Amino acid sequence: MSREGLTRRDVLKLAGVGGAVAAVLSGCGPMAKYVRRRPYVEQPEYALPGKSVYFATTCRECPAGCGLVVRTVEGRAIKVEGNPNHPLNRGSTCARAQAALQGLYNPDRARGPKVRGGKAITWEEGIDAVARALQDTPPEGIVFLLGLAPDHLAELVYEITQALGAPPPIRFGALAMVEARQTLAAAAEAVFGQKAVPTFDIAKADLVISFGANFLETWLSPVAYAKAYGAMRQGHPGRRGVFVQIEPRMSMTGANADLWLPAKPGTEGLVALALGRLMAEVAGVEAPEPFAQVDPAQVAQAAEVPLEKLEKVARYAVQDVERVVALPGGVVLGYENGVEVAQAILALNGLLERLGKPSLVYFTPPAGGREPLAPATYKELMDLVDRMNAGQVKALFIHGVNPVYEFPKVLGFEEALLKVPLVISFASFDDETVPYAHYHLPDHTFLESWGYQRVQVGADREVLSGFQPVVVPVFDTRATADVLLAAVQKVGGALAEQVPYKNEVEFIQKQVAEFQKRNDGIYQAAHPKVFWALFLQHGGWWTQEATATPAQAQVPTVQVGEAKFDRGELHLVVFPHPILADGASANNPWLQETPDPTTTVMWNTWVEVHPETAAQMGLENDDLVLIDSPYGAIFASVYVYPGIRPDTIAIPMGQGHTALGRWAKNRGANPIDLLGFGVNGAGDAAFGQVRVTVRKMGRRQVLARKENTVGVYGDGRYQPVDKRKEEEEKVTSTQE
Amino acid sequence: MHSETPLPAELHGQVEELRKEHLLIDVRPREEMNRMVLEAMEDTSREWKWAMAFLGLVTVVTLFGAWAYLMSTGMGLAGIRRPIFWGLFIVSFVFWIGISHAGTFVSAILRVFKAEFRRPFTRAAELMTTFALMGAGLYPLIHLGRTWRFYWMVPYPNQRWLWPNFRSPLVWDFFAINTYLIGSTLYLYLPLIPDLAMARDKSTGWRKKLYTILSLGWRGTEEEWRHLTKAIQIFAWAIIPVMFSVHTIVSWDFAVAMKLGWHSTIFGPYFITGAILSGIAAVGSVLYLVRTTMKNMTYFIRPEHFDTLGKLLLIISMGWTYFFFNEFILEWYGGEHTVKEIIRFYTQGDIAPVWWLMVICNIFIPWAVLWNRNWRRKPWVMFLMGLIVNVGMYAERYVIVTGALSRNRIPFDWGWYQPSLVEISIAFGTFTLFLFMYGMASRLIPLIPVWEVEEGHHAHSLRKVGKTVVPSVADLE
Amino acid sequence: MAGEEHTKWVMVIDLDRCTGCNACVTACAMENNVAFAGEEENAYGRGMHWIRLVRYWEGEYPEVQMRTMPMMCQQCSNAPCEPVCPVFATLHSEAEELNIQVYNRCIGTRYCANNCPYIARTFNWFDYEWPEPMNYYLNPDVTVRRRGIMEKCTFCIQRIRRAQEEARLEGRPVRDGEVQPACAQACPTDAIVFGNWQDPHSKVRQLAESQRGFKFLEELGTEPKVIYLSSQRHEF
Amino acid sequence: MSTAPSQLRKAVVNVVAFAVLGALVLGATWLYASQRVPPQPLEFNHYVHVQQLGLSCLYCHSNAPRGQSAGLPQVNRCIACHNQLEPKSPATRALQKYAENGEAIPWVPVAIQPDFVYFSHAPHVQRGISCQTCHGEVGQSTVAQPIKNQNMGWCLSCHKNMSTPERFVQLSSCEACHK
Amino acid sequence: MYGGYQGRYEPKIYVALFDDPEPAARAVEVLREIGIEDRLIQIQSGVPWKPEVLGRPIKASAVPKYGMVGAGVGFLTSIALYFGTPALYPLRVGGFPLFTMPPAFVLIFELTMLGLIVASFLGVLFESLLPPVVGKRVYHPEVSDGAIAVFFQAPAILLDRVKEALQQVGASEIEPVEGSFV
Repeated sequence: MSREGLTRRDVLKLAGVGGAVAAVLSGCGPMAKYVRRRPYVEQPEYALPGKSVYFATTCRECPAGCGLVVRTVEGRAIKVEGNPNHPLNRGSTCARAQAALQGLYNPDRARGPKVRGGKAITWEEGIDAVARALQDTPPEGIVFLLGLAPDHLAELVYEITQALGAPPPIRFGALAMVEARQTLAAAAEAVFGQKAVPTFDIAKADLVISFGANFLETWLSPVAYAKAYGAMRQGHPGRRGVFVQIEPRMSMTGANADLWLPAKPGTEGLVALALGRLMAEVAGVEAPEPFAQVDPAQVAQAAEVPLEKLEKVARYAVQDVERVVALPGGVVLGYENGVEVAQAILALNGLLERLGKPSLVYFTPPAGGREPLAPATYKELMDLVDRMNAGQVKALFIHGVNPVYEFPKVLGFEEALLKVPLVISFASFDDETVPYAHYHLPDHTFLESWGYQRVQVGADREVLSGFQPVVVPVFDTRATADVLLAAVQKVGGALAEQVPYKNEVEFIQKQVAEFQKRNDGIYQAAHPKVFWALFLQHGGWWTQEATATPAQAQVPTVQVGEAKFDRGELHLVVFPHPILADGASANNPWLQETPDPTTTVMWNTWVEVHPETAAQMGLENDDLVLIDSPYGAIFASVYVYPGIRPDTIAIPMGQGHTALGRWAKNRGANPIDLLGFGVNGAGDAAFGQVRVTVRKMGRRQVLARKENTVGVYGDGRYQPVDKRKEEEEKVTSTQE
Repeated sequence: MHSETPLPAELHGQVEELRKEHLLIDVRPREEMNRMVLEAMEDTSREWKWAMAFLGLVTVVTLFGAWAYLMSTGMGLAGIRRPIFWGLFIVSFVFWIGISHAGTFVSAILRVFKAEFRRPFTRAAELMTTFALMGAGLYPLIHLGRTWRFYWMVPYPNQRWLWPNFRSPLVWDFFAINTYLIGSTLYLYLPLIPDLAMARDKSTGWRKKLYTILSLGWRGTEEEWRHLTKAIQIFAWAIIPVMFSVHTIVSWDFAVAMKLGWHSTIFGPYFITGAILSGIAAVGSVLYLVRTTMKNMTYFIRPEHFDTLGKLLLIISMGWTYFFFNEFILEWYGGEHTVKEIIRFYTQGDIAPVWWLMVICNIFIPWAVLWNRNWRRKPWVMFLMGLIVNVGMYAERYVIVTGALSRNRIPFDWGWYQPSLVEISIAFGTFTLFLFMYGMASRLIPLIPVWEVEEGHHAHSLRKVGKTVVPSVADLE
Repeated sequence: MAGEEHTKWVMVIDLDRCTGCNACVTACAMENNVAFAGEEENAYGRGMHWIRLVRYWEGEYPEVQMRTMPMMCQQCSNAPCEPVCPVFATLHSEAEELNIQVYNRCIGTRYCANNCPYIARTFNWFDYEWPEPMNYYLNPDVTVRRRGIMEKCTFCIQRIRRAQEEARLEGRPVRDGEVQPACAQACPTDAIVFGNWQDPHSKVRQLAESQRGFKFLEELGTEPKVIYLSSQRHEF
Repeated sequence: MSTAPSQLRKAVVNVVAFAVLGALVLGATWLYASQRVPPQPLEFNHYVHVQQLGLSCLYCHSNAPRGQSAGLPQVNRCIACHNQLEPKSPATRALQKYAENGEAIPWVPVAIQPDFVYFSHAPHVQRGISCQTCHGEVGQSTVAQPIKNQNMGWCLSCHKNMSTPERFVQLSSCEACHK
Repeated sequence: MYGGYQGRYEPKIYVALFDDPEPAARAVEVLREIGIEDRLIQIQSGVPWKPEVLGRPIKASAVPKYGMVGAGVGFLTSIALYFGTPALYPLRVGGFPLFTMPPAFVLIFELTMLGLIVASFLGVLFESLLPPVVGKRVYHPEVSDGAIAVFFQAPAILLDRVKEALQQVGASEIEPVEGSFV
């Protein structure tokens, strides 16, 4: 297909979308077996039977905000494609975006407004309930709990809460928890002087030193990073970027590294400092203060990393190549000293700058100069639970997040939820939180929605990524913004004056209109309607030129200190599933069926155990084990994983739903239940400090995998099971 | 007519000796043999009826019921999976094709070589050919994902402008099996006509009507005999290469594939030897059943027959071993990585029990037992040997079909195969179908070719015609 | 159409760029109406993936290294799957030089799958379900396969044909990069590139002539049309 | 003695009888399997609209030159004329009912493609192939009838006759219609 | 046709039964001496006695010719299918040439053999006029018990002479039978 052609040709077609989508659904196709053939009652001008219509929109499967182009035929969304002009993803998509259509057309979606217990109500009643809540509840008792997307809703809710005098909305999600965005921002403030999540320009890098950042999977803006990774490897003729990953469990990102160093959990900060010191030594300069405090040999021993490898990396970084970047992420931020660890790692960039290397870190300029609402920290969440328990929260609105599933059990959110007199959920699916809600007023899925996302990370320019509906709503759902605005109208008075929007689209158009004045965007238009049409046609607004500038890094004083760990036998790494991420889309069957990149496991939760550890514990593949942390316990099947430290096990997030639909329900386990209370200096969860014990259950639960169960280890040479066992025994006996 | 004259006492030992060398020297009159055969045929005892009802029911349930279930639900009911796309159905297919070689081998080859001892049991063996082939012919249909489209393999003019792909081994299979099925059925039927005429003359009621139709008005005129014997000669010569071609082509299904473990130049003779091995073994088992369950059969089917079959079995087993050794030693010696993996999988992997079962049943046990003449002459021993060798040959096909598929050039996609209940049920169902058809046939058609036996009686007598001496019956030209 | 007679579609997969993220797998499934089989069937080895990432572990901990290789139908010029099909359900398209699978002609002998050295073919073990309204997203350009037939990667032949049709209506040749299979389109690292080999200026042609290029199992003489660029590793 | 000729005659009669019987069975099966005229929700008369009123096919099936399917007329296109023309006839009343309810008329397609065949009107119509070439003289009949034997061979023979041998390579390639 | 007796006596078919081929052969000789031609004699037996043994004229069977013709038809059919259909509707597979010889041999062999086999079978039926479509033909059921039945067509006037002669060579009984020879 011609994507360039389409965007030009379909300008007018897209302009009239608002009114026209209503008739789109009654189309027909040649798939007689599946779809009834019917003529249009009123054929939209742009919709020809059998011809594709493409709509530009934005992905909301994660908060990154990649641009999409959705192919529709006769009112049905057929395929999600990347928006080739979008500065973030430039035409590419991840697996989650691809499977988004299965969320849109999911048979298990909420089909209409309900009250608790499942009784259907009309939207009028639902809006009345919201209006009453806004009117009758004391403002300080109103809490909005929102996910990380979409930004337009967060901003609208922010305006409403401001008008009401209520506390601002809390944005949270499990993915944000393991990304520890606030920690990163806090560390960035210390190093770069800007409190925001930095973007690491790995596309230009000759050497990337990543400490636990799974930037090719789910981290912050994975498609943008993957794009940059491809460019780093083979994008520059004659120059191939090299990549070093330091993490206890080989993630898919780590698996792509030239060098993977399984440092002992908790020592990553020290490794960074040691690396800095070695670099300084290679460069022949005196190591700045934080680096000087460590002895590389000692650190290497403590981290169980060969010193010689660190030296080689340092020498390569200083002597052989020009552009080097170090980035922290993932589990290394999840210790109580996470902020300090992140600072130590980021400080490497400062050191490299001192050694004359160019900075490869920049901050994405917020679209329209307005920072999106920052995600809440774990600490704030704990405060919220306290307030709920104390009965201070009178009305809780939940959108875009599934707290009963996503929050660690130990927080007690479920019990606290019972103490809130009015809970309104806007979830599109009947998720785990819905049974606790007094009203369930389902929102559209994003492919039926209006909105925008202010791209926060990954883009080198201001990007306001726009959503538009690509199909009419499949079910009797309603945009949450519309529901809130209708309720505001109903409440009337000062509130309605302060929040004067008729509907969601009007609110968005007002925000978008701010960009009409700008002359550095990719398009200009004099008339607001034309501008709006162009906005929809392009799938957002962004500047023509890259405006981000390299951030100057300092070398701050850091005391990394020691990471604290719970009691237990093995370190636990809880990582976002590379395909399912936090599991919000776990009911999309093709996400379940897409094999995990490293283990090729599908449809279930596995525990990665090092072969030696497994042998010691008498564990084999598919053995069911009980994983016990001080805060909870789950069952999962063993996957003997060659890329993990022997003292560590790892479990992916994303499964273990008890609701959400037929494909997600009662499948696997949710490792978030194992996490505890600890927080780091920035208030983010110290999820890395959990240690667990593993107990064999004596049963097998076979994991569905794409690989076969023989012959994939080593060079693929088959070994009969008993022979392998013999060798393992040999290994263990020599160790003893 | 040869009447039974009492022999002088001093000749008894001599006659006994003669019987050992030339079977059925203790001739009985044609009337008596007719009576004996008809008696055996018309013996529809209660036990037989129960057995047939049971076998029929079991067949309907386990074969046709399971097949209908498979067809309506999908091939997923079988145990096959990526990368083993062929399983028990193809195993059974090759197995039954192998069994079907017995009749032709015993009847046609022994006829061509004028081996006299064959006469009483040629028909029993030919029946096996036809029924085994029918069973085998079911499997290509069963194993199709869309059985109801099987006719696309038939070359017939159609509106689609499409014909079968004559370059596909499966089309060769289709033609070879059909040729063989038609040929062997006609080859069964032609010598049957005089016996059906005999049955027509000696039966009453519905049987008379049936045999009147089946015997096609046979009278035994000189013309009829001339054409019939000529045709039988042609058939005996023609069916042998067809038989060889059938199993060769079945082996080519594997040998032409770009699949290590299959792509072997020795597969043609290897498969044929294996087929004859299993076929002859099956003849032994079936003859034992015929001899013990039917009346008067001890006269026709004698320890000498089992003795000869035993010798054949031993020789063929050695031949098979020779090819087996060739197949493995050469591939192993060549040392290609994947081939080594396949052989390692055979001998040590999950399939190893089946592989060793094959070696034990096809080599060790026959060699150990069949050297002994006394064992060979015991019908029940040969019955057991027949079963054991057939178990071994089933295992051989299982190893070749599913074992080689389990290992390929991409270790990521290795796998192994477990037959599912539906597959086992269908495979079992063909055994009961075979027994059912055979049981029914044994009561519907004369199982002993009486005219051929009588012909054998006369075979060695020379007649003086005028001044010349000629053999009396056509066969000994 | 000038130049069209000489199209030879080729795919280049840069293994050094490929991260193994599996986006191509999902994209392919969504474009081509590939059925999802569920946990039990997948555990039994009956996933329907047209493209899969073949993954190997190399070395021992801590030097362990993961290698991935996207594997799909290699569209061999001398495809072993083709001659064994009794009914011409899989055959060579002379127009596109592709190995095509005609679903409605397939009778399900599965011989082609056995004969494929790349294990690229999948079989419809059952009739798979897309419960209403999930069937809405099914691509009307691609046949929904029923039970008992083979299927495999087609290089998104429907997209190739669509682009050709559009180009012909506009009276121009198909431009380089105009046709992209779903996997190449989705690939976040641009590891998969698709185009016409006959066009000397096409991106695939230039990439394929790289020294890193190789064809998988080339020694079998199948002449695959997928060219892999080998991955590299900097040794520390 | 001389019975052989009569035997042969009898044999010939037998063969002929068998052939005739077989042909009858096959013919009956074919007749049964072929398409038949489906009942339509409204009695639309093609003859009146096309022959008497002179409407072009594309007036109602307007999508044919641009899209895959020719499209069925929308209700409001019918209503546009029938508000004035014969507003009282029972068929028009039924039509108006559909229009008032905003429902689509559940026309039963007459020319159906199986699921696995991809046919697009646009390339055919744009090459100037008239509707009648494939659909016959629909305008001459009161009720649209399926064309018999519109099968693969029919497509191929037309492709062969209307193209050059080089082009036929593309037009006869399986993936042209089966994707 | 029947010499001097023609028109005066209607010839009838009689049967004489023998246990062994020797007397039967002598009977044939006797009949021939009496003047009954070979074509008016038919022998039915339970086993295929050689014509030499029975003193009957030796004829070659036409079945091999049928077989050859059938094989030829099969051969031509296979050639037409194998080379004709790809020439009419060329479809390429696996980089093979359109006409590959080795697979051709397979098809040619199988169809040739099929033609041979089927035609030989049909040849038996046609040549022996089986199954009968005309009225009653002469037959004696004791044939299936191994007896050799000599049928001969003789005018009644010769009957006594024939009977006497045949009883001399050992015929058990001589009786008229209904039906025709073929």
